[in-house]
Amino acid sequence: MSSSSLEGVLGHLMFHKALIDESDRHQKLDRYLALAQTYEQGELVAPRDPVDKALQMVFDLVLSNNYDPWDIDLISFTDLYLRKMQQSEVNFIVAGKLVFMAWSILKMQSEEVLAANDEKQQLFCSDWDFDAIEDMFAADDVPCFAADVPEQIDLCEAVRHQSQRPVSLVELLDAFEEARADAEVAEARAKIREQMTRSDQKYDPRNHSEDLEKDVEMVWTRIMKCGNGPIVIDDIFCGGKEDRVTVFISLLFLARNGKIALWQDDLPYGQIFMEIKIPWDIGTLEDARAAAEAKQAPVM
Amino acid sequence: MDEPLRAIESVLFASSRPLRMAEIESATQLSPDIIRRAIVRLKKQYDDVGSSVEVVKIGVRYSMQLRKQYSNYGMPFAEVELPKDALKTAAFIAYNQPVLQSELAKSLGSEVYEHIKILRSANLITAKRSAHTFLLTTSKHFAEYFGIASSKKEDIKKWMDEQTKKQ
Amino acid sequence: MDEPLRAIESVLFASSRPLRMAEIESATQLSPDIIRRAIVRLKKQYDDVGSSVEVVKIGVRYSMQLRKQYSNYGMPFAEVELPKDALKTAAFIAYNQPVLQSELAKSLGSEVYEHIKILRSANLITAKRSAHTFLLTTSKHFAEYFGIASSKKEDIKKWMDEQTKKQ
Repeated sequence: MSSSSLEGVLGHLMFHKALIDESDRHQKLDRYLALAQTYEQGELVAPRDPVDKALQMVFDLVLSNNYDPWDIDLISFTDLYLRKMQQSEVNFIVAGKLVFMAWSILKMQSEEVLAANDEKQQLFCSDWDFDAIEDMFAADDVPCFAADVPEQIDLCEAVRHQSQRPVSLVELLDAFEEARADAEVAEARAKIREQMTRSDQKYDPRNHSEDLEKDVEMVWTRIMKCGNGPIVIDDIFCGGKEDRVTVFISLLFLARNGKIALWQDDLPYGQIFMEIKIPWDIGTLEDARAAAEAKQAPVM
Repeated sequence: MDEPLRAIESVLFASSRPLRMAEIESATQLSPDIIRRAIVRLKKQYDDVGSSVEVVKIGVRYSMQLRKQYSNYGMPFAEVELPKDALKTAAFIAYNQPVLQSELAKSLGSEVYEHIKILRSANLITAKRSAHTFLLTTSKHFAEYFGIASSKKEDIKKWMDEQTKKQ
Repeated sequence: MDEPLRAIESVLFASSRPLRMAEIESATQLSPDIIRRAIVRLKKQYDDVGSSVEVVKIGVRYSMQLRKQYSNYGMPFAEVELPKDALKTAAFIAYNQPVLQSELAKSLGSEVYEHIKILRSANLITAKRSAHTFLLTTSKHFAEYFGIASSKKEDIKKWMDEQTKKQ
């Protein structure tokens, strides 16, 4: 990967950033820039976010194949991208959306360059500025070609005869092999679709959210019983595998809502701890109540 | 220079399929009468020099093609007259016949409708109405076309199995 | 009957692309020397009758194609893949090559990016990276596709000038 291709990509992103005013697009482009800059800083850590991961793959391909960011050959790019995607564990839906997103971002240039030429504005000036962008906005009166071009230069294809022949045996058999393979794929797809329809029927999102609410409530009650300070999550489990899964998912939910903190000191198999984050007095802790009652009770 | 003759030669040379009079008319802007007479002269010219190319009338269509004794030379450079995808569909029908058109579309995708149209016009399959769809089988011409000794469906299937094993 | 000449005529007639000597050799089982001499005679034969078809050498390949002044007649039946706009861009590149992609876009508008993609995938132009853009030239295939005898850029320009004058 050459540094000039990285510069090209960064410059390209900056160029688009300079052109837009919607805040939503701004955020997107900032995200792309941040990702692209990790290449410059050499901090290549595989992102956890599936979208970032897929994005990183795009940049990887663009940079390692020296694509011109102004002119991505989408046919070869998509082909490479899909091949790479199959090798990595990338969410297919995200990746599919991303191919589309990358396409629309990178294809914008034609309209925008046109519009920019009409307006003749000095669009931006930054460290990322480079020749190609300057060229794009060069004044119209600068002659582009020294060459003189006759008005009606016209090319027309050579016309040749194309004989036709019947299909040969081998061709028929090859076709049959391919048809059989296609039908097998279609059959497998139909089966999966059927299975998904069946599981969709079982799945009722309302039941699911009601279940989750109940689970979280139950786990919260268990947490409350454990009192203040760090708690080993083993203390919250009481039952078999299913209970552990229910508890763990509820803990993730509570952590996401900011009610508890979850951490693990020794990766990857160490003990997981948690701690209640909300002010202590909100909780109705049975142990605390019990302690208070114990205080009030006459000393035997 | 015989302009009508050259215009017609150009049109017939460029086309890979035989052309109807109306097509030649619209491409050359000549009258049918002039076209007919020019074609006779064109044919004679190719015959007289003993060319491997001949000008022929096939049914109501006109064509420039290789004479039978030279057609083998041209084979390696000729293009297959059926699109590859349509051929795939033909093979599938041959192996699984009789096949319902609707079932075929479920197995191979909706593009089979286009293929069926091509295969029917090439006379390679026959379609019989069956409820809301068609029941597809190979035609007699299918066996002739591929040089299969029998046109019975069991024989075609057997033959395909044998050939696949041979490959 | 001049068998070698007829065999070569068959092969050139059947093929929609110019053929290398080795291809003609393998299809006709004739020696290069015999082929070369027969092609000269074949060419003369077509020229002598004033046919709209000509036998030409394009670079190292041989082809039978319509003479330029007749290609208009044949065009509607020929299988040509390029949109007219892309052809214009191709003509511009061919005439001014080597051309920077960014300059081309400035001269002809941003739709050239689409044309360049089409022309590259048809293997008609080559693009070499040059700073932040590409330097575009015609490929060897370009001359074959348009039936130009040489693939040198000066010869292509000269040929284009001649064609423009003829119009």
